[in-house]
Amino acid sequence: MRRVLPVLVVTLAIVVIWYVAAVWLNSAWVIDQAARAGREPSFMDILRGTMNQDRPLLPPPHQVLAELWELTVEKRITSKRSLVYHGLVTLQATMLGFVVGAILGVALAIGIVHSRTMDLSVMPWAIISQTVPIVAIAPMIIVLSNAVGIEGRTVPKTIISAYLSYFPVLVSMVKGLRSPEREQLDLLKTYNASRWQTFVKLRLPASMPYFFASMKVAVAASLVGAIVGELPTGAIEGLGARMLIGSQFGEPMIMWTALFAAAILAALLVVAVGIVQALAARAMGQVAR
Amino acid sequence: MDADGAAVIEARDLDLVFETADGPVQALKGVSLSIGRGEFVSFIGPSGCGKTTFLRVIAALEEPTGGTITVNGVSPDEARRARAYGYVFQAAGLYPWRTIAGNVKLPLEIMGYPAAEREERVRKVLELVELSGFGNKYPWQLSGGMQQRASIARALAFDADILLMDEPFGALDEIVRDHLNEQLLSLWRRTGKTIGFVTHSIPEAVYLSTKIVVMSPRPGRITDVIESPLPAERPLDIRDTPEFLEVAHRVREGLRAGHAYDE
Amino acid sequence: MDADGAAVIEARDLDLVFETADGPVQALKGVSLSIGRGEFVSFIGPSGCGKTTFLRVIAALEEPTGGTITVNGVSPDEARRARAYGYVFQAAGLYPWRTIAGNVKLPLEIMGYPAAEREERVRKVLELVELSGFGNKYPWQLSGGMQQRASIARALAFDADILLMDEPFGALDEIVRDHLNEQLLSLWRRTGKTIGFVTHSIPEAVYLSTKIVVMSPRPGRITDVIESPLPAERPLDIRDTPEFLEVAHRVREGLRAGHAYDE
Amino acid sequence: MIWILGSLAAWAALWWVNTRIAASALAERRAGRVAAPLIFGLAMLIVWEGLVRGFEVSPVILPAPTAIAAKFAASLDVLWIDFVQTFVKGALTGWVIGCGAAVAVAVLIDRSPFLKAGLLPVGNFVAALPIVGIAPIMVMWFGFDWQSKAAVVVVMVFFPTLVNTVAGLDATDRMHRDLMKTWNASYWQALVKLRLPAAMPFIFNGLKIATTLALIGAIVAEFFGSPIKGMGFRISTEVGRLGIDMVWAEIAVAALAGTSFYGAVALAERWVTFWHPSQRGGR
Amino acid sequence: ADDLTLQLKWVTQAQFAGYYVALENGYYEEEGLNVTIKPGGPDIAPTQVIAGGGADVTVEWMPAALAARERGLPLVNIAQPFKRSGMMLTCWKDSGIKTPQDFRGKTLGVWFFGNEYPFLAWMSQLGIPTDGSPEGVTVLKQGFNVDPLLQRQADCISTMTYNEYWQVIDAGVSPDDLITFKYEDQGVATLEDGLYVLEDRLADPEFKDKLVRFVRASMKGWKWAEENMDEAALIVLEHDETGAQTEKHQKRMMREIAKLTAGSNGELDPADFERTVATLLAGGSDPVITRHPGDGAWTHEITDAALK
Ligand SMILES: Nc1ncnc2c1ncn2[C@@H]1O[C@H](COP(=O)(O)OP(=O)(O)OP(=O)(O)O)[C@@H](O)[C@H]1O
Ligand SMILES: Nc1ncnc2c1ncn2[C@@H]1O[C@H](COP(=O)(O)OP(=O)(O)OP(=O)(O)O)[C@@H](O)[C@H]1O
Ligand SMILES: Cc1ncc(C[n+]2csc(CCO)c2C)c(N)n1
Ligand SMILES: [Mg+2]
Ligand SMILES: [Mg+2]
Repeated sequence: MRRVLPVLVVTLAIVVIWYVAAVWLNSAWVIDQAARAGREPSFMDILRGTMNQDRPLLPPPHQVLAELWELTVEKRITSKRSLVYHGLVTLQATMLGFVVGAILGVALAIGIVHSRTMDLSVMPWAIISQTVPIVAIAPMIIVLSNAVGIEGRTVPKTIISAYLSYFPVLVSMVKGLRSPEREQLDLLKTYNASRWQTFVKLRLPASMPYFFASMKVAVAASLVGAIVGELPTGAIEGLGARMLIGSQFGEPMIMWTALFAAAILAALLVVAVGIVQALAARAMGQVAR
Repeated sequence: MDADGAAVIEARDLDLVFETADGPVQALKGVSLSIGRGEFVSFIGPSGCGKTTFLRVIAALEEPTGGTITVNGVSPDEARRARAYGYVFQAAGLYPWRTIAGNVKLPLEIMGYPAAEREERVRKVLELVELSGFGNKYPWQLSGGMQQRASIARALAFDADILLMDEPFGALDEIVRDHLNEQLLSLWRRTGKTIGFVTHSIPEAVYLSTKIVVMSPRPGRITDVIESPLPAERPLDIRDTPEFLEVAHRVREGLRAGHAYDE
Repeated sequence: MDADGAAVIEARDLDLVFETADGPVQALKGVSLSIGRGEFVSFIGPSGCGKTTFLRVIAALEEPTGGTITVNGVSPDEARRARAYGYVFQAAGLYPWRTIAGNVKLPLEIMGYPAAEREERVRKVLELVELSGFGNKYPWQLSGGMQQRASIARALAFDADILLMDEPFGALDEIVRDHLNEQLLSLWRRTGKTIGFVTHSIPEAVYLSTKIVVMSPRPGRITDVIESPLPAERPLDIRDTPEFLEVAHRVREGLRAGHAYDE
Repeated sequence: MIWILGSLAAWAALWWVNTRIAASALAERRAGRVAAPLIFGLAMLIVWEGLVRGFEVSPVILPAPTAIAAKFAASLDVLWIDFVQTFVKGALTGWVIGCGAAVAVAVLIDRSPFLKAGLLPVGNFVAALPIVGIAPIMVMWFGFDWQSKAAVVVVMVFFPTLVNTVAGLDATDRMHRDLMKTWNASYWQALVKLRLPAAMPFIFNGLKIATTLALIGAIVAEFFGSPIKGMGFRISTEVGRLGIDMVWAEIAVAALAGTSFYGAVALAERWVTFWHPSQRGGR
Repeated sequence: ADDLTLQLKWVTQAQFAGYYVALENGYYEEEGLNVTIKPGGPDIAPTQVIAGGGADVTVEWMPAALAARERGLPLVNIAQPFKRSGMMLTCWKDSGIKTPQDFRGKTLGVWFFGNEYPFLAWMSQLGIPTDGSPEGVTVLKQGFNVDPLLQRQADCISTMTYNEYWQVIDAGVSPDDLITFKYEDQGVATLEDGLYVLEDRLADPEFKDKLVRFVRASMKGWKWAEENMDEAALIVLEHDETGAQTEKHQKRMMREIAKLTAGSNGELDPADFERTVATLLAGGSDPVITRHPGDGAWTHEITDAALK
């Protein structure tokens, strides 16, 4: 209860702000409509008119929730409109991309920490890789994987998702793996510990706070990657496709529900990482302060 | 005394300069010293005179900027790779994510001791430093002195030829300290290890050592090397004998001189 | 001796139990102690007996699980908020992103001393601990003993009523230690501060204190409280007088008893 | 075939040069630190050129670096206009606002355990809204010009910076905190003198990750509506026109700008967190 | 059966009804073809897909195809099911726009991604600069939907007669509030939705034979769709994997599309080709294509054989 109450209060506050914003943003349309019909809308008209528009600038919470409920609970999972189905499609790509990205990020960080050559030459290019707008090359990735003979959307989506998520892991892990104090390193030096041993026994455990902070960012980035990867693939399945379809066909509610489904998914993933982090911290003897 | 004469550590004309943002700091200057196999050498000197630095040079943790040093006839780094050193750092430096037993076990894991022997050694050595019940605790759950004892245990858990100890007993009370002094002496006699030992306690230095090295600061130099006339067998009450007091006096004079030089 | 009698710290029946993963640890049990204004109280006892814990309770860093304690008639936390404490921790605990001078200056900034006075105090107190040239160095550029002196300087830089020092001189050589002992005594006489002082050195405890508290471990209890018969004015060679040796003897016996109890 | 083998050989040779640089004293000096990545990049370009020529890849799929360079040189004026629009106005503004807000919010919610318990989970939720979903909405709200791009960037950089800052504010040493307590430092004093400095390595982590996100965000947001300038606009338009060489010229600008931006933040980090073991050269 | 892949220019909708009808009614099968239809989307450049070997035939607009040809991707028009252009600008009436000359000083939404060529050609014919100056127009790169108009971020936006225009209407705007400018009526119409292949592949007689059968079946599909509009719309809906299209919208779209395909038997009219080229060449300072692409850009070989 003590943990739920604050969340409830904050959520409530946000909902209130949201309603106010919805009325404010959506009212323009109501007024415009009325003006074209030659009427002067009353405040109540505006209020009513903003609560359930087909194409709202900002749909009020109840509208999003109702739609979400309909698309998740009331639809069969196998339905093309079921958000659970689309969510699972996206989740699969996210998890694949996240795993690949995390492994790649950690592996590169290990390389960079252990090899001066890698440090000097790879790091700048890892940065550059992130400045390449992924959406620009996503179509190329698909065209190329097509040309190479890879059918299906999973591989390109995984690539894009991993591409976005490896970087936060890399940056944090380089820092984390370098965070042991001199004395801690020297101790292992006197044991003539191998690089591998130094890594496993010291650098890795010392990097854990950085690791988990980056995992939370990376899992969110993976999701974004999966969604971006769903755009140029014919926009058929996945939450990204839903957003696009909603945007394309002028159906904001599809877009908003997909957006929310994605955010809920992201929040769940971040929470999951948080739980793993808490478990790991307990296993490593750190208590929550 | 117990030394068989062969030089294990041979330093000649060592210089070490640290480059810092506001100019160089000369931590060691023209340090020459020869330590024979099985010797127990204490280093004593004012704070900041370079004792830690010298120990670090021996253990290949610091590269001297001048002079030469050999350990077992090879470079310190080669000796390090042959796992010649056990090192007790001035700060306990326990890994916070490992229990006390886990910390003591660490070098054993690294050096590939079999699992059963590891447990046995950890048990024994924790008993030696009187931490038997605390194997499952984490470092921050121990008092300062207990942490330091854990770090001593960690260095004693495996069999290194050369034991380098940087103020290991600084945070211990007299009784435990006396006890550990005796334990260390008997371990040294039993194993014939070569020991380099930094301390600020003159009686401790005299009681333990076959050779006492007095250093003075800025730049860190050796001002006196005293060969102890005391016998190998040393009961605690040897500390009241005139020989003992005489050596202690000489050390104190050397120390005072260093300070005078400083100020 | 110098105490004017009014109790500054009044502990009654303090208990403190740490809950750890493998069961509770009783760090303090039934500790009652009264410390008068201007007293210099030393705590001595085997490693792990609860000295640090008791000091932390006084400074409101730890909440006792039983008993009562007042400082200046109020709760330790209120006293803390009135900035009654200067605390020297067992480990130096310098902030790595500040120079030595910056570290010493830190409490002054926090307590809002004017800038000019800050500089002056930093200069003076660094001189006191013999670190004059090192104000611009960073902590990792100093030796262990120098770091500890810096942390002492930090606690002395501002005017706290109550000075709590946890083995402040543990990593210092005899000469500096003697020097700082004298300095501390004169500061205490001059300012009338109340001082709580943890040490493992019996002579140091006897030399400095008006009252010596002997503790014994598991569970941490007070086994003896010795009022020193020595005069307020104490030259260094008071340490050779029979009164001094007698007190030292009594402390040593108390300590030994604690250990016997333990093993 | 010759092109392919030749390029791979060139790669091997340049990698060897880099290994030598890394091993030599040069690695500690600026010259080495600049040369090594350049050589690495050169090697990559040579391999790219070789492979494109060797496999005769169509220029509308992947142009050769030389072709891109030629296009780059010929389009400097357009590239500059796009750079100002997207990087300076969109990315930079958004980065400053987003990171500033994230640090501020981290500090704010950190002060109140109640807010922390309430806002952090909700913040995760809000800030994890995917960019492609937000971009159309921001265009809807803030119009077609750079303001909507900056808004997307704000949302994108917020979360990484927040997470890292919160982690950093928790990363203080027990003794350091206790010291502050004994001095009865006020909340703000402890924050400014202890927790923020201690958090800096973490915050800079977030800031560095945010630099690249900011650029991606500003560019991608332009795909969802923009005036007829900007890097994202140019990229999306030229892809449709098969002007792939221009697309890569823009990507090159993005890479240059992004790397300089990242480098600037990394320099600031070196300067601010010089005391952290990872910056003390004590590898 | 012979495999063949068709890349569409946009998502599954009645705009491509003919191909879906041919697939559903088995016309391709009758010709011994196994056709895969790949829907397009906002990020998919059909020209790039075909260049990468992801498709054999693509549906593309002629301006984009000719521009690609000039950039070294030799696309050839093999058939032209669309006779007329469906592109137009849709404006708010209350913005005061009555003739194209009134665009000056206004904000116009335009599709880019290779679809901007007809607009640029038109503006340069009108002599209206597109740089945002007071006597010129401010151009926005319009996204995938009609929001810029509804939110009044633009005075006019690009719409297709069969699609976006109706999205505006569906949003509750009365046709009376709008004024539209069809490219067709302005004399700047360019050919839309033709079938294109890579030139070098035409050297292969086997491939050519496949194309002949493909075009024949496709045109059969188109003609069926024109006659059975509601059924055709339902077939399209059947193939819409997104489930986002509505029956009402697709049926309406089919009716509008039928107006555009009417009058084409699939054969490209060289006069239409020349008109398109002329429009594009007139692009003023920034012409879409710089020189006449020559007659290699189209061929009647396939349609001749298919429509025999
Ligand atoms: N945070 C903690 N959690 C659990 N146990 C603790 C904690 N802190 C201290 N202890 C335990 O409390 C006891 C007393 O510790 P304390 O630090 O007070 O000893 P000390 O007298 O200062 O010893 P030393 O002279 O070695 O510093 C020890 O047994 C220690 O293990
Ligand atoms: N990493 C470093 N960078 C710069 N100067 C250093 C560094 N390490 C040590 N020094 C300087 O070298 C000198 C010797 O330091 P060292 O740690 O060897 O002293 P010490 O004899 O061990 O002193 P203590 O008894 O206080 O531990 C000191 O003046 C110190 O400031
Ligand atoms: C990003 C993007 N925007 C517009 C079009 C133009 N377009 C080509 S076909 C078609 C069908 C009409 O619904 C439309 C709108 C495009 N291809 N890509
Ligand atoms: Mg030292
Ligand atoms: Mg203690």
